[in-house]
Amino acid sequence: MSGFFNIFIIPGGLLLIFMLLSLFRLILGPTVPDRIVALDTINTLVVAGMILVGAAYEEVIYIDVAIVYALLSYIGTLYVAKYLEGGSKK
Amino acid sequence: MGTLLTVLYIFLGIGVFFNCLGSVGLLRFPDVYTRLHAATKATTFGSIFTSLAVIVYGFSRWNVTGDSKFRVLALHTIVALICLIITNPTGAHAIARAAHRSGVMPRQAVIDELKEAKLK
Amino acid sequence: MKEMSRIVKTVTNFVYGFIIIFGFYIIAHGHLTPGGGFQGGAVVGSAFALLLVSYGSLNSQKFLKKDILSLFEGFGLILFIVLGFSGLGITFFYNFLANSGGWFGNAAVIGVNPGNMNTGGVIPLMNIAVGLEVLSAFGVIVLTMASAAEFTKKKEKS
Amino acid sequence: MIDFIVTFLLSMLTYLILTASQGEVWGIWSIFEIITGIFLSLVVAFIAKKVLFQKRTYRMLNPLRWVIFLIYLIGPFFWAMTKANIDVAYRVITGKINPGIVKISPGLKTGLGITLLADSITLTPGTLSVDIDEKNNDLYVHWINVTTLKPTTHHICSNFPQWIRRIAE
Amino acid sequence: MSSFVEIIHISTLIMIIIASFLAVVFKKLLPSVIALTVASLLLSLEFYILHAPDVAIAEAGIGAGLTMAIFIFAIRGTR
Amino acid sequence: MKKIIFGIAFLIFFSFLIVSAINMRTFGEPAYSEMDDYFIENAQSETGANNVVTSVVFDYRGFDTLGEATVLFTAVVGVIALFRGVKK
Amino acid sequence: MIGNLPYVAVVIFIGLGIYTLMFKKNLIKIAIGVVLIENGVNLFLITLGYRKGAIAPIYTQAPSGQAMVLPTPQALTLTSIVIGIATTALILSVAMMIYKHYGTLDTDEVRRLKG
Repeated sequence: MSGFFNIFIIPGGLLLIFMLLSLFRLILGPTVPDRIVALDTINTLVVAGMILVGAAYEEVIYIDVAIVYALLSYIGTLYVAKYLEGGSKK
Repeated sequence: MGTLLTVLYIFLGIGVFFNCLGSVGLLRFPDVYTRLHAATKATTFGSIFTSLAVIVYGFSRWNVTGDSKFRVLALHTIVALICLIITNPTGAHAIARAAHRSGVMPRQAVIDELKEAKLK
Repeated sequence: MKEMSRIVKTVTNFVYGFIIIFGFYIIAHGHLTPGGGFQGGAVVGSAFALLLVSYGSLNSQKFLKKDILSLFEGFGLILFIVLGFSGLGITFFYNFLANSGGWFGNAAVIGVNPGNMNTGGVIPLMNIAVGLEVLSAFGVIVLTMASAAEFTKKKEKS
Repeated sequence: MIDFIVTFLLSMLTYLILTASQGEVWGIWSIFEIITGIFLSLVVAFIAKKVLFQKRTYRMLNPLRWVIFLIYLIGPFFWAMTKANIDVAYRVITGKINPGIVKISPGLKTGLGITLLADSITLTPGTLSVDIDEKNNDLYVHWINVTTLKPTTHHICSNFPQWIRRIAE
Repeated sequence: MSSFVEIIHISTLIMIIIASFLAVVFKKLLPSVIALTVASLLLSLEFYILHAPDVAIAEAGIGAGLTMAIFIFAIRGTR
Repeated sequence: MKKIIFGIAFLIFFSFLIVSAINMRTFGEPAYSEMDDYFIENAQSETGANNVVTSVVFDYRGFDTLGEATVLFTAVVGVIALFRGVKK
Repeated sequence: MIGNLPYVAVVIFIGLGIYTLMFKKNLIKIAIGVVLIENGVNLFLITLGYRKGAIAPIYTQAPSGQAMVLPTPQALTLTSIVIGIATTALILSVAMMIYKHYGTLDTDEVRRLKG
């Protein structure tokens, strides 16, 4: 752990608190699209936090997990959007 | 070392500030579309700046120490950032379109041309 | 399932190849970086799911053939068992290629090091076999359940 | 044939960026790594060429377009994004909104152009692309602060369609 | 500075518990599945912090894409 | 009536689980495990792989992976056989 | 400060899953309960192997000179996750076929219709 550990881990912790704020929208949200917006926001914040934590531990190989997460969280959003589109058609 | 620390503090401060605005706006705004404005724009911009801090850190440490692992850190962070920028606005578009088709109308709307086009 | 809007389809065309090359990178570097057959197979299977959701189950028949995928699944399992039997001169699942000097046979540097692709013995080959099996298994599951969902819903309407 | 070669080169470039470490070739890659990369990229090119080149248009192979794209990304796009975020910050803190959905017709024809325009609109001031008319490529845009009821293209996205016409058409 | 890491552990665990509680409590099926996906993705973050990147990649890939896809197919087929 | 009996049984089971969880070892200090230390020490020289988890999965405990692959294959065959009649 | 909170979280996971299995009637809800129990077991295995102040068991470009977390529970968890997705797919397929035959997903209703 070098002297840069604190510089990167404290913003990571702050991002976690913002995630907790977004989770309230998941609890409150009156309709389903509100909840998907909360899911999308949590995904973006988790990717940013993963990059920061990986830089704090100086573990290069951890960044691969962030790439996988950024690519695949988009697929779940598309599936729910597709289901909602089809729901009103009939 | 002093300039590197200053740059890191500035970038991380901007990134954390805009991420905070995104999640606060998600709680404050009245309907889906305005929440999407806050969530997509602010969190994407904030994530760009926190990742830029890591990229600057990696390249400058590689310049100083010559260890190849810091270069790998910077390159992989660039790839993750590109993925984030490509996929995030497209997801927002898909959510907005699905919300309008499933019958969630914008609240306090002045004009809604899409609804009029559907009725025709 | 109908297809999604044009913007999503255009982004899918670019992201699809990228996800597949990234999954193959995870499979092939399983003995150096976090990853391996299971994880890379799951990533490539998710790429098939992305193609299915953005083009619809009718249009994606042009790009994905279910029969070929199920063929590759059996092929992956058989390749894995054959690699296990190959070390039978000593024990089952013996790593007969490690430290032998040939393909995948260099000795690894002891301690923390940047890593060399040409090590690991039989482990990269087993990674490829298991990755082949897992990716085709997930592709077959997603395709089968998509067509079955169409059918049961139609039955309910009539 | 040209689609196969282009897909192969793109996936090879991605693989080389991902595996840059130490080795014999220029001190960055090792030889065995490059052989593995060529083999895997052949497989990917065989799978993904049908998806990437459906319309068989090779307009984006001109390198000048990529240079203009980079200039656009760093210059006007990033500046507009900064303005957008300050605007969003103002609206989050004060809570003043005046929303509405309006229609614009930018006059772009290709799928890539309309995709770039929609993503740019989503990330820039006060606007969010909601739906697209598949026939004549009109965009329906959610605007957070409606000033005129009959907006022109210049109100929504200042001069993005000119840039994108230079890039993608 | 290990106390800060402990704070990160605690808040991640609390978020996972809230999300999985929502997955049980919701009456409709679709919000329940969304809450389950959030729980699965945050579990991947917890694995990442516990120094298990292999498991984190597997959980992210399977929890994000495939579990959501399979549940959506099932809900669509039984509507 | 059935619901009340089930609820009481569930509460008893849950309280046992909570008590056992509180009396576990302290978090972050695992028991001394000779096998894991052997794997960490010798995996690089014996199998030539840098990733210890992969060498455990595919070399030291290959039988587990064989069983897992067989279970996955069987599940896929089950899904296909279940939906065979409803194809068209 | 953290104490045994991860083990308590594991117990809450498993308790929620068993509650869903016992008291909910919908078949897809039951599948959600099974997924929750799987998540709890995975978290338990990883938590058993965690060692404070250690790094991941990978030698590639790691910071040198530190202890490593135990590798065997991670390998077992890796196997468990893939088996979990296979069983979930099978459960949901059976639920879809039950819906096609009986026209409902409620377990009591299915038992009554079967007679």
